[in-house]
Amino acid sequence: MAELITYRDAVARALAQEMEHDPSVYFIGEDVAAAGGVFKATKGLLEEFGPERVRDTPISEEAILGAAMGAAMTGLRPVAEIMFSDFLATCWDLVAVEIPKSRYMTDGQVSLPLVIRTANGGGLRFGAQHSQAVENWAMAIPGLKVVAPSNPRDVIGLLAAAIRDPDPVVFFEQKSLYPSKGEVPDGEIVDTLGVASTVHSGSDVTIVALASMVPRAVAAAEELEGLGISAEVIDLRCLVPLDTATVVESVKRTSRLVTVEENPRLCGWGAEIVSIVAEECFWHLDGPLTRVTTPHIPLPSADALEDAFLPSVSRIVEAAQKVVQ
Amino acid sequence: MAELITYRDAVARALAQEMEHDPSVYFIGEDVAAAGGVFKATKGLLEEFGPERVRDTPISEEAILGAAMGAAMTGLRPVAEIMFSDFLATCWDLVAVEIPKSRYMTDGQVSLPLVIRTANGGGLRFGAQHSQAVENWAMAIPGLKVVAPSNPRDVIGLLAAAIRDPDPVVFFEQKSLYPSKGEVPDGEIVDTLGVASTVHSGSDVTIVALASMVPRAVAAAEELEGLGISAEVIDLRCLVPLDTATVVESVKRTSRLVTVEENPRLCGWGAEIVSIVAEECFWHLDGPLTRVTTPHIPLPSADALEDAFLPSVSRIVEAAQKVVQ
Amino acid sequence: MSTTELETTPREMSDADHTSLGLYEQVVRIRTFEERAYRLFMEGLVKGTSHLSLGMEAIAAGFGAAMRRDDYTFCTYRGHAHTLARGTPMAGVMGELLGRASGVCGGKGGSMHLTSVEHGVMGSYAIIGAHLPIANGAAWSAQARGSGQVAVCFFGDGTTNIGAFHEALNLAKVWNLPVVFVCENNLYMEYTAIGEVTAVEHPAADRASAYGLESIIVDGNDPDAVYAVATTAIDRARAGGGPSLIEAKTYRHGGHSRADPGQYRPEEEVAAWMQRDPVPTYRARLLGAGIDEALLTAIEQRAQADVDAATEQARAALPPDLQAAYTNVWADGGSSWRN
Amino acid sequence: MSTTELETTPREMSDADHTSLGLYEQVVRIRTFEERAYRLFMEGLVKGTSHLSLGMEAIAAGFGAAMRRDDYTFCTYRGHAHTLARGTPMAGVMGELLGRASGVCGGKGGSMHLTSVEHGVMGSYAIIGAHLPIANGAAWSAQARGSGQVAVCFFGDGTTNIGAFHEALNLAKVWNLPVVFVCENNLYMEYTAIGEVTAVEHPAADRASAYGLESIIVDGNDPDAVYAVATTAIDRARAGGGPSLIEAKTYRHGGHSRADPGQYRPEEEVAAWMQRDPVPTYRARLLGAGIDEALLTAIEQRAQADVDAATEQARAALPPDLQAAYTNVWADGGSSWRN
Ligand SMILES: Cc1ncc(C[n+]2csc(CCOP(=O)(O)OP(=O)(O)O)c2C)c(N)n1
Ligand SMILES: Cc1ncc(C[n+]2csc(CCOP(=O)(O)OP(=O)(O)O)c2C)c(N)n1
Ligand SMILES: [Mg+2]
Ligand SMILES: [Mg+2]
Repeated sequence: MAELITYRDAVARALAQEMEHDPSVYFIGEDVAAAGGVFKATKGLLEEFGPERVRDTPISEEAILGAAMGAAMTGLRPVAEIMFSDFLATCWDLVAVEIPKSRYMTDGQVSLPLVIRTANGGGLRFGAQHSQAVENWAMAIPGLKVVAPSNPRDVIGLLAAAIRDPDPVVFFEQKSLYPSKGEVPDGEIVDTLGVASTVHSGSDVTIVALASMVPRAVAAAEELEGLGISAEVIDLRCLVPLDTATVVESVKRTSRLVTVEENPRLCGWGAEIVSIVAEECFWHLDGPLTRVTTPHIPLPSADALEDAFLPSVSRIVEAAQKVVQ
Repeated sequence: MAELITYRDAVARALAQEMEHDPSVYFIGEDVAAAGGVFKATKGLLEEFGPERVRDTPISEEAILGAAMGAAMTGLRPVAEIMFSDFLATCWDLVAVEIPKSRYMTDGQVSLPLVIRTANGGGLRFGAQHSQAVENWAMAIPGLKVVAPSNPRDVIGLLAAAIRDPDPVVFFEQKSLYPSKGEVPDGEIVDTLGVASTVHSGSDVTIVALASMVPRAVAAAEELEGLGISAEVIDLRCLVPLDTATVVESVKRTSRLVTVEENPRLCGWGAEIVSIVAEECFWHLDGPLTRVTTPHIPLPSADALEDAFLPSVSRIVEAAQKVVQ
Repeated sequence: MSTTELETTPREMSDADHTSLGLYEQVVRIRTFEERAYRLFMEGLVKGTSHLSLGMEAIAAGFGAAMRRDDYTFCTYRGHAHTLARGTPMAGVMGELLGRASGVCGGKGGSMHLTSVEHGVMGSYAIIGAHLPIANGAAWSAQARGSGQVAVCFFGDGTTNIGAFHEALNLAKVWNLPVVFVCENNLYMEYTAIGEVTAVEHPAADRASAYGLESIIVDGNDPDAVYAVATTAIDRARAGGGPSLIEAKTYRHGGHSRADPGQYRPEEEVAAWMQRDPVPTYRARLLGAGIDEALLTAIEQRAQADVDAATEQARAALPPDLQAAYTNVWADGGSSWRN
Repeated sequence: MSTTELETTPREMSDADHTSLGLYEQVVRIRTFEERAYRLFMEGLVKGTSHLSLGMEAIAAGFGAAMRRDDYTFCTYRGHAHTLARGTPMAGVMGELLGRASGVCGGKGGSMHLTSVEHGVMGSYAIIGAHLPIANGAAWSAQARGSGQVAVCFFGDGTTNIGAFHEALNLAKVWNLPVVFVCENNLYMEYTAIGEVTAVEHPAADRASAYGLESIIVDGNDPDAVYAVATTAIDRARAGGGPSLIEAKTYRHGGHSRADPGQYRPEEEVAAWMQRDPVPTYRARLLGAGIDEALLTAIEQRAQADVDAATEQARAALPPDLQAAYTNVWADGGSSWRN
């Protein structure tokens, strides 16, 4: 049996599954308990697990992640919500300088089994300070695992895997996907981190996408079929650990690569994928490696502008045509 | 006439030159005034320009950059020091979410002529929280200009250009270079941002480097000559604006690229250079595009380990040999 | 109490009366604008999000009236009121809410980032706490330039628990900056009561002594009280007396943002505060003071007419040209990151 | 005063005497260790940097003695003293300073990141303020697990002006956490006097009320006074009485770090504080209380011998194997970021 649920509800289901599974899982954040989250993605958890395990915090992002870090090193498995990924900047020292380095600096004395959940990306007309796609910020930091699901089923399987993982994980929920629906099987779902999935098979070009860019890449692949181009679409699902095997194998077959990311142009994760391919698949390549990204500008607020500058199906189609011809 | 001065003294000379040149230039930071900076790079400025224009601050990085931002939008040209680039994480909201987006979000109403100076990179056995090379963090943010000089002359010319620039600039001083000496002409020096320099000419492979990696790349090029490989070395000097013309022109001649960066492996600036070349020079390439980076680990403190994992001359030589053969 | 009880016969207008009428006009204009903004949001014309100051108008009105034309305002995503209170034309504000090229930020900022530098509105900031240190910077620059300008920084109760608040207040005092920090304490953050996450009863006032500042609390629903405390703090700052931290007690009539009904708030609490709605209570006070009701009615009608006109202009305006997305990243007007 | 004046005839040892001797032993061991660390830094054996607690030993000693074996210590880059005070073997600490494989962190942490989880030393943090929120987390976990453990967090005067301090203190109070925050006020940050950049006279104590906490100041050079205040605060936290913030007044004998001679400090100030050096003053107090000098001499000799032995072991130890750089990024022991 399976049911159709939203990406939003999948978050609550995954958290409930894991809090049920492991009494050491605690969940904190701003407006997450009584209000069920500003995106309503954590509704019902307070009622089900009580105020000890599901707690509202002050507007103190450093205090939130500090609490998670200190608790993780002393026996809890905290999940901390940072409401919008833009706010990771207000606690970036914890994310980039404390949490990822502690195990290494202590040569393994400290373990940090924690998850930072955050709503990432644009498309909701929230303007430049509430719409950034910053998964590349996290990918650049040694010691962080980075996950970004594209559908409700993966939200459950990957969030569960992140919570059970012994290392710190930054879990990016694409806020434009919260209302999207998908089939989810009944019962416990737990995936493995670091496994990409080929969501559309093809032989002419490999399109690598993540999160909100996956449905767009698939739509582009379908359009490309009509144009006589057979595109393979890979949903990375995780940036760290990175499933380079799947990407490299595919590109060696198709000889061409297009990456599709919501990150602004410079130093996005697409550049990392291109660089790996440019070094490891060089002799198999038949065309320039191309990135489709948001331009290197802050995201404008007006709907007309926002729609025009996030990577669109048509921009992906054009890019694929260009590398194939 | 020219004199031999240190990279460290070049910083103070550049600041003095610009504070002399423009009374609206102010300088603030922790221990920068009375103490002349923890790296002694700002000695004498308090004595020369007085406590109104050269100010010590509390240990409050957000307050420091907030002061710089608010002052820049209302008529001053502040230079703010963030002692170690690692500490940019404690004020990352100002660096990544406020300062770079203000002009854009207000459609040009707000101008932010400010400079953030910071000591970047490893090599001093300071451990994982005082040794990061984070110029890639800044490059990933639309709205920031990013500069990183490799020698005393460029420190003066580029810092002067950064201070006169009407946009926000993050100026990375490589702390391992502070004691290094170089020839500096007398009189005012002001360069243009966004102009790379070819510091060693060659025809077999293009080596792109920045800051502390430049002297190592040049040493490697000299060693490669002995091995019959003619390497061209480009000192980028700025990551934004990026002198892609110089890089692309060189790679089209040499057909091969090696980037050398202090950034950890994933999403460093080298990946951006590789991606630009992989798209724009594809049909000219004769070998895999290769990056020499610090491994994707926090930097260890012990001298034996630190020396082994920052990119070394021998690793650059090997990489170049590999792409040429 | 009903207004009629209080009515007395009209009389000659004093300076105080003119100030009062100015304050009344401002609260009414903001009230009328915010009610319209809410309707347009519900109609789907205001996209994304929108944070209203319904019920909190007296704070913007009182400070707006006390500020000098060249003083600086720094506010939050809940900034329509403060932007209007400095004299920013309604059409430009409404245009921005609707994402039109005619908006004060050309549609690139949106409801949360209203800015009008020519009116001293130096920006609306959407990251909690971020603008407090920035307001210090404007005050520092005014001090350095000897311009006599003052920076006024508005923020909410929940903002007192973030680090930037602490860093900003300390530096303001140490540098003796001409800045006035105004905490609009509406008792709630988004959906959580401030009392549940704060170590002290008065989130701002009980922290003042930690920065060597006087503890100041004012009734944020009373335009006269706000105007008085604002005048004192701003004059002191201008005279070199340094920063102030003011906690203004108030309440939002609606939810936090968008369509939030605010059901997490006890009915009695909402009802009690509705009794203290600044618009009718101030209207009653003015009538009680013998001001001619015709003057108040005229103000109300003018506000309606202006909001209608601003709405029409905004509705009629075009969306930004796509090329606008590539402008004003840099001072050269463009967005190129390469040479 | 000279110690002899005070001497009285030796007598039977009381419990209090044993506590005093324990405190004396701790200050002497730390003093001896730090003097050696300084010498080894000047010899170029300690690489990078090193921040000593010379003159500040009484704080680490007093708290170390008051803590339960399973309590948590969170300290800063100036953490040799706190790491030793929990019983971490000197050889492992010295090995870490010298960047040897035998170091408590295998040479990967260094002087600024001493950690010994088995001794409750949960880390030395080199980013100002970062560990205050982290200490809250350990206290929250102890509270959730009902373990009765307490977290003690040490930091400097300059740290009271960074945002993380504010966020941590507020949350600690709101969640009633078993955490004790200890501000080691040595009057200086790196080279700047705390008074020049702080809005209040007592950087920690004058902020306590902003978090609903009691204002507590203790003589940080008096082991007995520190031990007393530490015991009270830790017991209260363990009993569910919530957090404390303690300001311990002290002074560093040397500079901030490395070879800093600390010349930015007035001679008279240094001289006055040297009179209050915790080692000789406490020694004199014990003798005055009639403790047999032979016991003190034995402690001093044992400390010298232990530091000599630790130094020898560290000097003899090997640097870390290069492969060690690739271990312990992840819980699987490795560092791979790809499948
Ligand atoms: C750093 C940061 N954290 C969280 C948020 C999300 N957020 C937006 S408004 C808000 C509540 C703010 O409450 P308050 O300061 O009382 O202002 P009010 O909205 O009541 O005027 C929160 C948590 C944010 N914008 N920035
Ligand atoms: C966020 C941050 N800013 C600046 C520094 C540089 N720094 C290291 S120690 C120090 C002085 C700290 O003074 P205090 O808190 O009094 O501690 P003390 O060294 O006196 O024990 C500074 C500014 C840092 N490590 N982290
Ligand atoms: Mg509020
Ligand atoms: Mg100090």
